[in-house]
Amino acid sequence: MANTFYNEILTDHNMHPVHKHKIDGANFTLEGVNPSCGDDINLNLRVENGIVSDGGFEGDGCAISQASCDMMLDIIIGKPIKEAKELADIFIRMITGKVTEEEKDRLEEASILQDISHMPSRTKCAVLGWHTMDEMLKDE
Amino acid sequence: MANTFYNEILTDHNMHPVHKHKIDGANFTLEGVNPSCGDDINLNLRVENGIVSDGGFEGDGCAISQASCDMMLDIIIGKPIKEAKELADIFIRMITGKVTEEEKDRLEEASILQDISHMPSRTKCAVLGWHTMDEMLKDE
Amino acid sequence: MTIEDRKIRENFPVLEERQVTYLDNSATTQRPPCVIKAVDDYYRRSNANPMRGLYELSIESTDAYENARAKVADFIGAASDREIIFTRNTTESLNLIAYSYGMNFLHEGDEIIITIMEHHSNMLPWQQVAKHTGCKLTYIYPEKDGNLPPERLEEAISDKTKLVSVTQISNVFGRLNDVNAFAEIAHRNGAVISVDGAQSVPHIPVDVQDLDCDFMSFSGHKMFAPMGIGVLYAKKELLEKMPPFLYGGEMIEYVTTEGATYNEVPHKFEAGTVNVGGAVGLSAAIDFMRRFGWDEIQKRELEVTRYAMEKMAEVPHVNIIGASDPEDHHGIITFTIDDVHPHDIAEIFNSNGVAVRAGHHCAQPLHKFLGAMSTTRASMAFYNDKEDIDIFISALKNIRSEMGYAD
Amino acid sequence: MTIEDRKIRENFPVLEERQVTYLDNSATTQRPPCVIKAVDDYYRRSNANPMRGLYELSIESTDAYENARAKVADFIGAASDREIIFTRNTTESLNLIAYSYGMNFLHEGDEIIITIMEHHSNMLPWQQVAKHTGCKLTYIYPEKDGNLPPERLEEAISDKTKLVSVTQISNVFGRLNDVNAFAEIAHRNGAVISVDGAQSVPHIPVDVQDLDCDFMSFSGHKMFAPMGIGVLYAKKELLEKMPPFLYGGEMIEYVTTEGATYNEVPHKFEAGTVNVGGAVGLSAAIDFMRRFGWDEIQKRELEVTRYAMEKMAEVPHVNIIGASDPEDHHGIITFTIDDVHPHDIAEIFNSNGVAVRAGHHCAQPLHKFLGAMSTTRASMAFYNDKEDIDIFISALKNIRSEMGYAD
Ligand SMILES: Cc1ncc(COP(=O)(O)O)c(C=O)c1O
Ligand SMILES: Cc1ncc(COP(=O)(O)O)c(C=O)c1O
Repeated sequence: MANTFYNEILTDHNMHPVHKHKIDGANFTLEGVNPSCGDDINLNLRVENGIVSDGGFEGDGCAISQASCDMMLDIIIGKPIKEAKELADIFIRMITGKVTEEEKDRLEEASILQDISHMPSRTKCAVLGWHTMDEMLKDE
Repeated sequence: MANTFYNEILTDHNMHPVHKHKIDGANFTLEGVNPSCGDDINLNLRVENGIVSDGGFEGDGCAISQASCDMMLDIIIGKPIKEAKELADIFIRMITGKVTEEEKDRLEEASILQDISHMPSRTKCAVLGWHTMDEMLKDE
Repeated sequence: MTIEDRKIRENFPVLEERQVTYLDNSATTQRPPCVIKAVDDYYRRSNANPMRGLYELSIESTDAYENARAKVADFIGAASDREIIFTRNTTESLNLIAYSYGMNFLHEGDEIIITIMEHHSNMLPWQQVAKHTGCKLTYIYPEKDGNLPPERLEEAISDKTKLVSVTQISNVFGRLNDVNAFAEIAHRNGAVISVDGAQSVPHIPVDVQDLDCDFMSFSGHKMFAPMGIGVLYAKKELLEKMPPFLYGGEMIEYVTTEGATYNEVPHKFEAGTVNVGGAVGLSAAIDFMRRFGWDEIQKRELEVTRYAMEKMAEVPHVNIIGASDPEDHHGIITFTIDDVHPHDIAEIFNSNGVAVRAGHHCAQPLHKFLGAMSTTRASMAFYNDKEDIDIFISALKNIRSEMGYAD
Repeated sequence: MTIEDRKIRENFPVLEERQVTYLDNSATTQRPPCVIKAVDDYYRRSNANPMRGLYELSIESTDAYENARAKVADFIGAASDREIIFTRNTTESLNLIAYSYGMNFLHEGDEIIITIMEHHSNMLPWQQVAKHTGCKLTYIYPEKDGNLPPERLEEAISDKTKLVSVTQISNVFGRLNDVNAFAEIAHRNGAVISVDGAQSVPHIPVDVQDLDCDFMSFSGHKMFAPMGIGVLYAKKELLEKMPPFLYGGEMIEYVTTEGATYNEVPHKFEAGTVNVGGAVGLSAAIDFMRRFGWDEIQKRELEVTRYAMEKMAEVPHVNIIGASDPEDHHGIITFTIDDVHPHDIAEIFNSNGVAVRAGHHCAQPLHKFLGAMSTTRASMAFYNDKEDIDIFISALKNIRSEMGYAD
């Protein structure tokens, strides 16, 4: 078999997402879609005192969109809004442009998605959750 | 110089058409046009007792359309309608299909236009006068 | 058939050099060298603007173009080559019908009937006609396996129905619709019928007079010809009463500052400089297909399709959309794999050198009807062979495990 | 410039093998081998349906297509490649503007201004818009030598004027219109301006931002690219508010049985399978032109044009249409010969191996204005040389005597 980027971390997040569920007291909600792929997620966050205290998502999509969103929630829950937005910026740059090694390290597990930057047809899937998060917090 | 089919007979009919004028007592009149070329003639005939007793044309067009019309009038003036129509049929077949040598002889001078059958873009010019005559006499 | 044709695969550099297992033929086929060469030769030897040219190259170009038209007419059994209009692709052909016929001959109170299995290109133009003229757009539905009994049309049609538009072979099911029966019902009720032949003309013998359809649209690029050339067939009496669609160039007779009179059909519908190179390519593609003949083409396609479906049936969690009989697929196998998104499926196929398509295949309403957001499609041309299918199947077998599933 | 390019003529088999003196370049140019080869290579190596493909060939095809778009954007100085729509030819580009912009944003009481020198492709679509929307179509007139002072527009324009459409170089006069000035006047009066670049983009550097035009249309086949590919440039804010023109294929976002939402520009305007091969050819043609550079191209064209005009002036009974300065011709010399019909002229040129065009050149109203039913046109590309002109002149000199005239 050829080598694909569907490694264990990615498939695990896809098959057993930790954050794919409703959450209590969400005060931020946004739907993110990639019309050309059919990826469609509903992202919910609960923000308290400027901190993302909880988050969850629902919806459908390819493994990349689902796993990426799940990984994102892993990292941003517990972080201040400002930091979450920085991380989104780093992630989106990792996929569509350039990042430094230090920046990449801040993405923790999500950094394994860097390979997708070489796959123009899948970059939208990878950034869907991050874009949605960035968009919903843009006035905060 | 390359050889062209613009021989003396043709150019003579073009430069000095015998029948390019108004006629008296015309009882058949029809305009014939080739929109794609800009050929445009007005054909007038005087028919008496089933005989084409006089004919003339006016208008503009390339040498082929003008000379062909002039030659046509040369032959059909003085002939019965039936024969004029037969000649039109022969001429049109000479240009766009097949004729026998005997048929061709009946066209007299006009038979020099046979070469035009090899020039798809000019066949319409050659048959314009003949088509117009055929059309105007079709119910006779 | 020449020896070269037997070694057909060797003639497709894309398939050989690139080592790709190309199973996206319903989207576009590869071009054989004889087609590429015909276009080259035209450009190297006879290229000029056709129509009205009074010099040899232009006359040759006109001949090349008009001969291609005659060949297409013969290929689909049209009564006259005057009934063949060259367009860019099926989509443009269908839009031409919608703009020129639909917008002008349909009115409030009239009805258009199409099927839910139509490609967007045979759906959106009718939605536009409905929107702009106020006529009603009605959909008829097949069974879940793609079977669309003519009774569905019989039930839906009325004397209000003025146009029926249906695909002959759906690009998702691959199943043949009984266009003869649809045409008979449409005509009996006073409606015209337009047939989307994008997936049929490349795969089965089509005779428009036999089908008695009023319009037939298809694309060159799905039948070995270059991109950028398509066909609209329409009965002459319809073409004659329809107004032009695009305006300009050689489609006129006289023009004044006030208006214009139009050239005869088919030129009335071919505005601007025509695509002679494309038409020459389509003509060569028809020659290519004829060298094999329909028996051979259909036999080969059926064989690989049958083989693929048999092998796929042995792979757990794979679900084929449409009929179970390979004869009802015409080389198109659309499928899902439990719990794996089609985009991931296509991605894994790609890393195994297999080109398949994933998504809604420009048939979103059909996918909604089938209850699937998207699907994966493998589609064959007659140059595909069992070896292609073996590679496809071996990749297919591993997809769920690649995605982390135990079985 | 490579050595091959220096021997440019040897690269055009049509010109060499056929021994034709090709002077119908305004109708369509010949294609250099590098363009033919680029298209071949695409079909042999990267061919697939672009857009949405999740496999390598499709991604390569998408890249090839989008790179061509970026190259075109750069070539005409567009602010973004999103402002470039691939069409079939100039005629389709102009019809797209008329259907999508004209039919939807113009209304009764509004006014369109065009010039009498427009090609039918930039006249008939506006006649249609006027007819269907009830707006008024006004013509402005040049002097007899083709000079169109911007004051003509200034006099005609009012706050009712919503659209001005003008050719940058007329295909009969060959003279450059001052589009900058027209654009300034149009915008100052609240109108948009559409420019027909069919004869300008192949012959002079065009910068759409510099011109500040809202639309620019041109054809690949008049600039060494294959037939079947054309371009519409439009400012992004216009494209965004314009509804689609053709419907179907990848131009959508979501489709339901009720309607659809559309993809972003430029895809919204590119319905059905796109012509990647054609776009690749156009991209190669731009590379070809750039290898020479505008200085070289314009110098060569001006030289042969000047030489031809000087020689023609020595032949009695020959009348050149338009300006007396070769700089105002851009390779286009339209003329008449006293008492000889243009079709006979072209015929005699043809029998001498010279390809020129005769007729109304799709500009009947202009011919009426000039008082000529038809004219003959010799038009140069930068591969034409003085030897071509010598052959042309020697044939020209004999035409009247061939037709039986004494001088
Ligand atoms: C000024 C002008 N506009 C428009 C056109 C139409 O171009 P096309 O036939 O490529 O659509 C032409 C070419 O014939 C032209 O010269
Ligand atoms: C059934 C059907 N109709 C229409 C089309 C549109 O064809 P094109 O993209 O060549 O216009 C396709 C191909 O995608 C198709 O499969």
